[in-house]
Amino acid sequence: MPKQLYYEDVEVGTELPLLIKKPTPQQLVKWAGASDDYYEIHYDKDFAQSTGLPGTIVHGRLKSSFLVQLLTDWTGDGGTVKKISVQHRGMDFPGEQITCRGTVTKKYVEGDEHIVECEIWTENPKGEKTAPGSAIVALPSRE
Amino acid sequence: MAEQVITEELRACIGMQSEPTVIEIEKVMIKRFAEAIEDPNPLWQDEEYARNARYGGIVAPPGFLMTLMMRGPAMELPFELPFTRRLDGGGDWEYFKPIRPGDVLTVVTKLVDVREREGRMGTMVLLVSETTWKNQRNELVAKSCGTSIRY
Amino acid sequence: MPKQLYYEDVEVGTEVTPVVKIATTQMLVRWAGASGDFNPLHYEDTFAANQGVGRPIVHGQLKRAWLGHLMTNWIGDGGFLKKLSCQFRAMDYPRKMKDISEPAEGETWWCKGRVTNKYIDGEQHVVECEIWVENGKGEKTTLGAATVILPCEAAKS
Amino acid sequence: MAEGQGITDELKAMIGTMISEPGILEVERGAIRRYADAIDDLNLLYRDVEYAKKSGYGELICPPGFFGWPIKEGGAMKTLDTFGGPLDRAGFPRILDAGIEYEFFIPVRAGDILTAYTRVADITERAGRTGNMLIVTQESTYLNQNGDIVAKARSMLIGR
Repeated sequence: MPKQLYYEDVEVGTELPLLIKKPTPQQLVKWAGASDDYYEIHYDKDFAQSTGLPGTIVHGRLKSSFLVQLLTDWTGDGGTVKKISVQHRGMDFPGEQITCRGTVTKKYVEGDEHIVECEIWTENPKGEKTAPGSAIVALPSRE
Repeated sequence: MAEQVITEELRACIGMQSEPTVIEIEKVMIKRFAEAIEDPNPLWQDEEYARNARYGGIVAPPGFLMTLMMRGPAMELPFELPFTRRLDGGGDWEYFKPIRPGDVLTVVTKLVDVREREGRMGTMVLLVSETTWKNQRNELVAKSCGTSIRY
Repeated sequence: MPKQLYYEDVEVGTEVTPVVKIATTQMLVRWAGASGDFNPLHYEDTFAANQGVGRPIVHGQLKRAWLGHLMTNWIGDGGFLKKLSCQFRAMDYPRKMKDISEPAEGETWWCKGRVTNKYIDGEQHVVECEIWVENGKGEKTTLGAATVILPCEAAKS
Repeated sequence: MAEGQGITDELKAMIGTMISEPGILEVERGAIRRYADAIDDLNLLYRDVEYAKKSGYGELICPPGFFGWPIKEGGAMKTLDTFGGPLDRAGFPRILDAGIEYEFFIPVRAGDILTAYTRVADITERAGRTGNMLIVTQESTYLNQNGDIVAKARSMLIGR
């Protein structure tokens, strides 16, 4: 279980612990089953190529979900993800590593909530950001 | 090359709202989700652990809603677009309340914008829609906004 | 809803109302999601080739489920499927999809059956059938048997 | 790899034993609908709660052969994990699903929680066209939350 993170533990610039994924074709099929997204570009190479793609690609929402896990792993049970925003900008391919990263961009207290804003993104093996985004989380405070 | 892709007819669809879809949240759906993204956090699956944790029971991870997009109301246009291919352009999710197994969500989607773009794959139309997720107590649990790319 | 079938409606040799199925790559992925069988043999080309089956094959359990459908569709809500068995005799290869909603041209499968025996066992009106899945060439790729209990028209009213 | 060594001691020792802990399966409505969708079965007993209530079942029922989704893996769900290694070590690396037989006693309803006990009934060797093969027969018993037997299954795996 993830360790609890507190508001006081983070500063602007703090990096989130990396979350590394390497989705296999099987993971994409599991995602299809979990999400009811049965579009063939995610599991049928011929079909994917017939639509002009180089091969099967990773579901955008699976990557978004990885980014949410990046956050929940980091904040622990006591944290709350309030908002996330992700753009699916580049494609990722099954069998290739997806590195989920983030850095803290802002922290402030709003009412009784301790808010932390982050930049989050997925990175392909070439270091390109394939799904950039941002997030707002609330953390417990030690005070 | 496609001529005017965003016709008056398409523009007139902005503001269109779907019929509400009702989704019952079940433990298995959450478990499948956690398994699919390989997230072992016990808060999503382990009753024993979750009972003693913050929410007093299993909750759905925030990303879980992303698996419900296909089950939620589809933004059916009243006519066919001249594109059959689609990609998911990403989106925003805002969370207000935890979602638990046994919750019954009512989901409504509204088309809020239509944009055109030239991309690597030629002319693309971007359909932007906003979705609201309410639970059985009529509490807003989440709001999301997504872009569907058709090309 | 299926019309109710009664014990008196069937004789040895009566045909079970056939059910048509089209296995597609998409259906196999749906099945994986519904059944939890995520063996790549059923969707990954390279894996299937290495396993010596050429390309992805239809799940045996999916064909078994088709046969269950064949029987429940025939016996209606008032009948009870008591026993179902099947053996997998040959592999089946799914059709590709043309687009998200339409299968490409190709093979069609039929689930069929025939009554082999009927008898009364105590209070129960029992009917036995041989059942099978037939591929596009008319070959039986899955063979099975089913025992059902049907309501009796005479007892109705 | 060793060419089919027959029924090794490792395999022999498995005959008659339970395969791991019993599995626990929970039957939820959504899982039933998804299963019915996957086989294109439009029967309302699997989809429409009102219809199922009127039909006398009182709740959605499972299509025969569906027992919900495992909340605790075990028994029948562990087949590959259980036999993959021993069969491979015996020189039969390929596993095929040769068939299954179900016997149904009580309809399985949404809301049921089932426990599946699986034991290895038998392992036999047989000569096939392409060399010897092993046939593993497993027997599973599914009990509901009241302790009633809802179904039994006998499944056969072939190791080649």
